[in-house]
Amino acid sequence: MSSLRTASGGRIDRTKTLRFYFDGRSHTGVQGDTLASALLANGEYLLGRSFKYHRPRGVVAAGSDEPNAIVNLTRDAARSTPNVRATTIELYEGLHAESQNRFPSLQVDIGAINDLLSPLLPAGFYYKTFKWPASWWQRVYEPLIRAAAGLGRAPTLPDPDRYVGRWAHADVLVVGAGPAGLSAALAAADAGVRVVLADEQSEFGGSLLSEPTEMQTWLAEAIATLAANPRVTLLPRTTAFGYFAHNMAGLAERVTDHLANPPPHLPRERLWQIRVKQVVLATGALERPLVFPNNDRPGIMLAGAARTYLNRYGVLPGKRIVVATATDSAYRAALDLRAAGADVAVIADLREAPGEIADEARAAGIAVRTATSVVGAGGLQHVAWAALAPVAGGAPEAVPCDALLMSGGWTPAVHLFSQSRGKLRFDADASAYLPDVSAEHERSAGACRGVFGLAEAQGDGAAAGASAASGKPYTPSAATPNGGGWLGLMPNAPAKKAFIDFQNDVTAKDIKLAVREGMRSIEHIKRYTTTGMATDQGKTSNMNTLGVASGALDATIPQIGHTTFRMPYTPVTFGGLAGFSRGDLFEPIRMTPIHPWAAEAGAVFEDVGQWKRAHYFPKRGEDLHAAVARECLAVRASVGMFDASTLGKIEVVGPDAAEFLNRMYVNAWTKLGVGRCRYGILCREDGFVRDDGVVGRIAQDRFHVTTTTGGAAGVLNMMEDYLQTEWPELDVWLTSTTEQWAVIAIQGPKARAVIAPLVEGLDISREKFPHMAVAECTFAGVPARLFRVSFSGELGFEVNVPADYGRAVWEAIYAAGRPHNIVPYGTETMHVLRAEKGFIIVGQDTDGTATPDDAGVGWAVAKSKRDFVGKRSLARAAMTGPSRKQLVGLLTADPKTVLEEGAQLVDDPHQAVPMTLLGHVTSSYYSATLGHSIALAMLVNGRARIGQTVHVPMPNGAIAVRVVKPVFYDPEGARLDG
Amino acid sequence: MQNFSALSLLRRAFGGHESWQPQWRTPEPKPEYDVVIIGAGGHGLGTAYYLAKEHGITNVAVIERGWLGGGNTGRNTTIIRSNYLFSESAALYDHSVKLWETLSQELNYNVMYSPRGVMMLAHTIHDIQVFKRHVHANRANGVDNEWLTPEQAKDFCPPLNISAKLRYPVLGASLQRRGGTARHDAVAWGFARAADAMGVDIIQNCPVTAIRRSATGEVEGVETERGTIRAKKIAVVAAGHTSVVMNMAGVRMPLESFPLQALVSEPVKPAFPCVVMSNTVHAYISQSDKGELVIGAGTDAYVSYSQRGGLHVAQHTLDAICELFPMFRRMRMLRNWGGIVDTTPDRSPIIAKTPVPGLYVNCGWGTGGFKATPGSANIFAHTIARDEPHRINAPFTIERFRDGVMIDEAAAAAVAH
Amino acid sequence: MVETALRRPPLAGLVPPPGDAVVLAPVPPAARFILRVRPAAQTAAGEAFGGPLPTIACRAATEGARAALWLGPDEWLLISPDAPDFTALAGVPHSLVDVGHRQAGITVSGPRAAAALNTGCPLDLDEAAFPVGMCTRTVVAKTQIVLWRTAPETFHVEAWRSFLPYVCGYLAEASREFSG
Amino acid sequence: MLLIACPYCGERPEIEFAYGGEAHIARPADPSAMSDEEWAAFLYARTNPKGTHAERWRHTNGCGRFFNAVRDTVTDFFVATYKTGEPRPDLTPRSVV
Ligand SMILES: Cc1cc2nc3c(=O)[nH]c(=O)nc-3n(C[C@H](O)[C@H](O)[C@H](O)COP(=O)(O)OP(=O)(O)OC[C@H]3O[C@@H](n4cnc5c(N)ncnc54)[C@H](O)[C@@H]3O)c2cc1C
Ligand SMILES: NC(=O)c1ccc[n+]([C@@H]2O[C@H](COP(=O)([O-])OP(=O)(O)OC[C@H]3O[C@@H](n4cnc5c(N)ncnc54)[C@H](O)[C@@H]3O)[C@@H](O)[C@H]2O)c1
Ligand SMILES: Cc1cc2nc3c(=O)[nH]c(=O)nc-3n(C[C@H](O)[C@H](O)[C@H](O)COP(=O)(O)O)c2cc1C
Ligand SMILES: [Zn+2]
Repeated sequence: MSSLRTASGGRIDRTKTLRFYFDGRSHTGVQGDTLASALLANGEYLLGRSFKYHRPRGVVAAGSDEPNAIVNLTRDAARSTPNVRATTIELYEGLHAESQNRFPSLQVDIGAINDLLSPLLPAGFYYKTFKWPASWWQRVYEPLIRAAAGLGRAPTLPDPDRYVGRWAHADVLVVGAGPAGLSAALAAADAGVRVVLADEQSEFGGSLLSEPTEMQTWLAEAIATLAANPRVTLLPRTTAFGYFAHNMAGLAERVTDHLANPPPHLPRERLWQIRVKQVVLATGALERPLVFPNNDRPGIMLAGAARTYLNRYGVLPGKRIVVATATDSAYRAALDLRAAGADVAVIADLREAPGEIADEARAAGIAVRTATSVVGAGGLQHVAWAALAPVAGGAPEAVPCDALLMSGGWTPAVHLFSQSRGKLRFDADASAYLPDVSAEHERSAGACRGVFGLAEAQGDGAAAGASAASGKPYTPSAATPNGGGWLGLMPNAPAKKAFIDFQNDVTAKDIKLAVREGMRSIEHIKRYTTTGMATDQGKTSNMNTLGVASGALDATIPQIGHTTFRMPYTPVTFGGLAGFSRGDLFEPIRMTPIHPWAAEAGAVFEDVGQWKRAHYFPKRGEDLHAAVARECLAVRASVGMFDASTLGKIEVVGPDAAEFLNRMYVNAWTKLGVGRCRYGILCREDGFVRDDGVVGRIAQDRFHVTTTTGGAAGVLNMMEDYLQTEWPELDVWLTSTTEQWAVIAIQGPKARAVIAPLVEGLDISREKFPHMAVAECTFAGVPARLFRVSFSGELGFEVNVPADYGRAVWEAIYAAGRPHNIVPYGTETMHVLRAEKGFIIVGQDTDGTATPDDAGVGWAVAKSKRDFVGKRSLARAAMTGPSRKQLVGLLTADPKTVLEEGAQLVDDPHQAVPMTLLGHVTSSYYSATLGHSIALAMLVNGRARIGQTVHVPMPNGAIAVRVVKPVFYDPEGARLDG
Repeated sequence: MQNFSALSLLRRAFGGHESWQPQWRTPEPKPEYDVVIIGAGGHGLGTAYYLAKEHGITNVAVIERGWLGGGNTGRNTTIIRSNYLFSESAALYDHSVKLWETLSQELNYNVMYSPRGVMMLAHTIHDIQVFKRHVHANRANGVDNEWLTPEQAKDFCPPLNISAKLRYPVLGASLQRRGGTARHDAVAWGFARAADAMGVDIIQNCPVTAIRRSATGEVEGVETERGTIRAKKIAVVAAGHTSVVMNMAGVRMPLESFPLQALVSEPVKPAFPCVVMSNTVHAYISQSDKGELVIGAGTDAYVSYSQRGGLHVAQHTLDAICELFPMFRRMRMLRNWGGIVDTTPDRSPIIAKTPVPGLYVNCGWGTGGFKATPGSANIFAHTIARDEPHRINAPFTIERFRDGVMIDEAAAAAVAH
Repeated sequence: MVETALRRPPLAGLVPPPGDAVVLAPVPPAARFILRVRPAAQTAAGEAFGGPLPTIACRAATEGARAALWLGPDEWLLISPDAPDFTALAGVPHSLVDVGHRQAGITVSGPRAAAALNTGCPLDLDEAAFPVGMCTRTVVAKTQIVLWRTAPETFHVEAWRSFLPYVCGYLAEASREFSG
Repeated sequence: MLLIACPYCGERPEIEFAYGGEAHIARPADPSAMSDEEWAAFLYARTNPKGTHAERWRHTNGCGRFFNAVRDTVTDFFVATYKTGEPRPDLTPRSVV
């Protein structure tokens, strides 16, 4: 294929050739090319296939508005990215790209049969068909539709690249570095404020980059001035993709995608979240295609894009060119191409009386036909002719060409403005929606608000930038729309195969069909036809949709309105949004001070909230059950030790501490003596159990409160809530001490013997330090708070030591316990031991629908208290009575049968489905101590059913279980004293 | 009603598709209806459909402030399942799933109900306990739900990362094979078309601004931006706006409305076979027939009617998606949006008569009412027509909050959607 | 001292990132307390501590090796080489809680320290917005920290002990891009 | 992400805060004296307005204080923030910019 590269000019470096591959074929381009410009330079027109009809497609645009030239970009097996616009891919040495949505090849694609079947596939055809036979939808039709749909292929290997985040603040954020944005940034920087300037392109300059030569000095100087200012941050290759509440913008910076060999320390992308005082939007305008049959043939492109390819990349869009336009700006492209030696056959201008620029064109020897409409195009995989017809009527004439440039006018890029919830107003002169009423501290400048001239855009930008820096209210000058432009189907052109949304294959005919079928809202039209829903989100199509809909609905565009602009402006990488949140940094991994010891001892850990807790300590060859059986037996027979450091702890201090706890907990605290502790239950205001834990009174005005591991943060927040907002008069303060203390439980008949040698300054004898005592002492040489508590039913202590000593104290206890064969045990054994005793685990045996009485801890409720959190709710009728589920124990006939946790309870296992469910198994274990299985359950009217039999329906038959009291071991509590 | 079929499509193709009729009319409101339904979401339209179809009440108006289906119905991630824990909920949602199975045929509109299976991941021992409790309760209630090992889960969903090195490794999953997705818009449109064909007036762009009550308290009609419309029965099905509408009748609701976000990726060829939900890491995902990954994010923290939320909420979800499906890190978010979800204190819906005679309400679906659309509409129509609840919605009253008879799936399981 | 021999501070395993654009280092051990007291007794509390309690929001005050960081209108983090003697406050309602093992600190310093912190911390760390002497609780990504600027290019970061590996890991990862 | 002005610390991003629900719903002094209806109203009935909303926030990752705010639930713009215990300011939402 012939080269379309010009001999000179452009912003490319012709001395640096780059080899790259498209669909496996090798090509060369030069530094500064995009993939699209390099392919065009090589005469490659056919770059992709459309979504539905698999029509051949080439480049339409030169920037991020490109709907057609969508490729897969592959660096290596794990770095494969689908659906990338060839127009935004900066070429690098060795780049590999592949076309998508075609089989077996881009040139010969059997999916193109859909194009022939298109009469059967109008908008919404799938809602009308594929209903019979019903079973075929899932088995036949849907798989076929799915295989046909989609564009690229999702990557299949984990992405090894890194993505970073960055929070930033500035006085002024300028989005878009065209003449308006640069002028705004210069003016704001002049005022000395902090400025961030971002542009999605590789180079600053915006539309100036597409100009031949004039203004390049101004551009270079502007960039140099900004770069020299330390208060200015310049972000090229950075898309402002989202405008969020309260002047926060989301920006996606592509850091290394343009490099052949990215340095390892650099991330692939950086996500900026910038909060600013003022935003200046200078996002320019997007050119609109013309809508006529076969307007999607490769070789048909936007006039402005052609100008960019010529002036920026030194590439001719073709050798014989037809220009079809409704505006002046396309003449610039024609003139530049003509000057570069291309044959511009004709300019077909829809308008009757174009401006002076038409004379300029004629003077340059270009034929100009006014009041002329483009009504069709020919050629199969490449445009071969354009059909031009007088607007007044008459036969179309086919004008041969190998490039057809079109311009339907310019659509201001109001995306971010509208995302910010600014209100748009339709301007008939500009045939466009323009920013009207701002919602945020923001102003638009330049082409994105309809100010199109170069000088005007600069002036507008400068004024907006200066006012943004001052923060003062700003009234922009009146926009001066340049006039011209056309929306919708070209006059005299048929609607069939006249594409509006190129990527999703939506034609003018589809829009009309949707309206005919009663879709009158533009939102319905969008959803029924899928116009504007492709990866370009309607950048080139939304206004033409409105144009066609306006005719079909016989309504003006402002009457129709517009669809909602949503983030992102262009698609944003998932990884970029996730940032560091992966692997070990996905979330904090919380570990206790004793964790390293447990890990060295071979413990298996479980996740409890963000904590890692030792689940069990297997010895060689042991599974969970064997290890737990051994650990349980050891505790019951001698002694075990358990890391309880994750328990939540709150230091409640102040003269009103007891009063505060009285109000919070169901229990009474006033009479709890110093040096004593008590098991407390905390309800929510709706009366259901929220948390539990032991509370120790360290001093008259100081309590050591413990909570469940998972409940720690929530309980503290709840307490702060009541304290700060309901009872601010109480003199009491809460401080989290969860992590101040390492907590080690020593449980078993030998517990006292083990720790006695380690305790100084405290008599821990049975008499002096009874069950539910607490005291400060020295333990293994360090200051400690020692609790005499038992969650196992055995003689037990829990020692709290400052966390840095946790491991040393653990080791000291372990050493002291060796003569008694002390075992370290994990959460599973802890659970079995407490279940043998019928102690509940909040969150396992209760689930947010249980009252204290349901959970069998009604005894803790201080009936005499006038009030506590949840008390009033417990007085509601439904909170008591025989319909409540209550905690019970269950025993199976076969001692080896361990019920499944979560299994359901019924009276009659043979009843019809749906069964009447009476409750469920909350905890279930094999008890090595007892030699049989045990279970706890919540059962309707359970306490009254003790002694009865209920059934557990299982897939292979029901299991009969006897309802018993929920205490299986040592019901008298004789073992508490060792 | 014009028949929709491959044949009718073929026939009309020859006429260039010029002869299709509107799928629903654009009528002027009449001065009076037997029933006025406020809100043309799936639930409201479905209620009108079943009123006409099953109860012969066709003098019905569905009044919509915007465009029909533009509320949460048009912005949800379309997960359908019925493996709820409590018998009351299971009965409600399974009634719905059964209706989904034949809805395309019933409405002569392909709603693309696709029972591809909904898999919920367990990441902790607590999750396992909770999910197994669901599996057992569901089985006893005749609702399919099964337990999978991590390997079985991966077989069912090959992109799933079941590495033990995950921050929260996948320890298993529960799977409801009858669960899946449907095309959200088609549901609204199919009900609208079928209801319209039986005479129901769907009046769009017509916000209800007041509810008129007689001196004795019962409802008399509504004020709208297009005039007064009389009716002896008024049904409020306004999702996020229910509090606002009920206030017009002087009823304060136990509801709060939060933004709930969702997002889609760019479309790709089939890469994800089912629906996966994970509550522990906060993510849910499926792939639409068009090829986008459809991803649900969490609710933003605060009451809002803005239909948008913070970026951090979407980020949090994508963290989790990328952990569970690390190959999707290079995929890109195409569009993000928000809905307004009305949540009750126990996260279960209210489908009930109200203290005001003639006023009915169906709300509180929060983050998970799309799946219930046909079922809820069906029993709500019953409630309106008979002026008494259907057996299935009898427990879903407003009074349950006064009495403390909650149906708290969330408290029991921390599962939604 | 036996105590020090037994102590295992949470930052023992901190691996500093390469380069000197961002330097992470543990701060020397010190005693730490959370003091809660109503306004009326703040002056007295400051005197007892041996350094004034800052009453301006989000400011730290130092007196020799003692530092008092304002965390809330009635809450200060006291960092000092030894335990303060609060006996003078007897009878005055207050709460003094030892948190010396609950949390620990690192310094994040160097020319790109602020940028590295801003990888996960959403606050404006420009010196004009967050001057030397400013302190506050805030977040680094998914966890809470106390952030205190002690010099133009030095931040003191405190976190609860089990969160420190995450905070340090996060900041080390953040520092990577400045190491090239 | 909202920008919230803590009455103690100044403007901070939303991730430092926890939302606390509707404001000015004081816990009754004597719950036991209330009827089931009144108690249910305290527990569950919420204004949930489309418009200005008085609500609670806690500066969890900051000074730790609960405080109140008035925010427009349509635009999400704050009208005011004020300390717990202070009366709800009588304000209408600011007109844009
Ligand atoms: C992001 C997101 C994801 C979700 N994901 C799922 C999911 O995966 N699975 C699932 O089952 N559910 C999901 N849901 C929930 C589900 O969308 C809703 O529960 C369900 O669609 C509600 O339907 P509806 O008809 O009640 O409400 P809507 O569709 O919201 O309809 C209510 C209608 O009332 C109208 N209205 C309001 N006020 C007035 C007035 N004054 N006058 C007239 N009309 C009025 C509204 O404009 C609206 O059209 C999700 C929701 C969201 C937002
Ligand atoms: N009809 C016409 O004659 C016509 C039409 C269009 C443009 N122009 C010319 O365009 C110029 C207008 O200048 P301008 O500065 O307003 O626009 P511009 O097009 O020169 O610059 C806009 C810049 O914003 C960037 N951008 C857009 N959205 C972005 C986002 N979300 N994130 C990051 N970057 C983004 C673009 O990449 C571009 O560089 C004038 O010189 C005018 O002559 C003329
Ligand atoms: C299941 C589902 C799939 C969607 N797929 C797409 C899509 O492919 N492209 C697109 O632009 N939007 C898609 N959307 C989003 C809609 O465009 C739109 O954002 C959403 O309905 C909310 O409406 P709003 O953004 O106009 O407020 C999808 C929405 C849903 C609920
Ligand atoms: Zn604060």
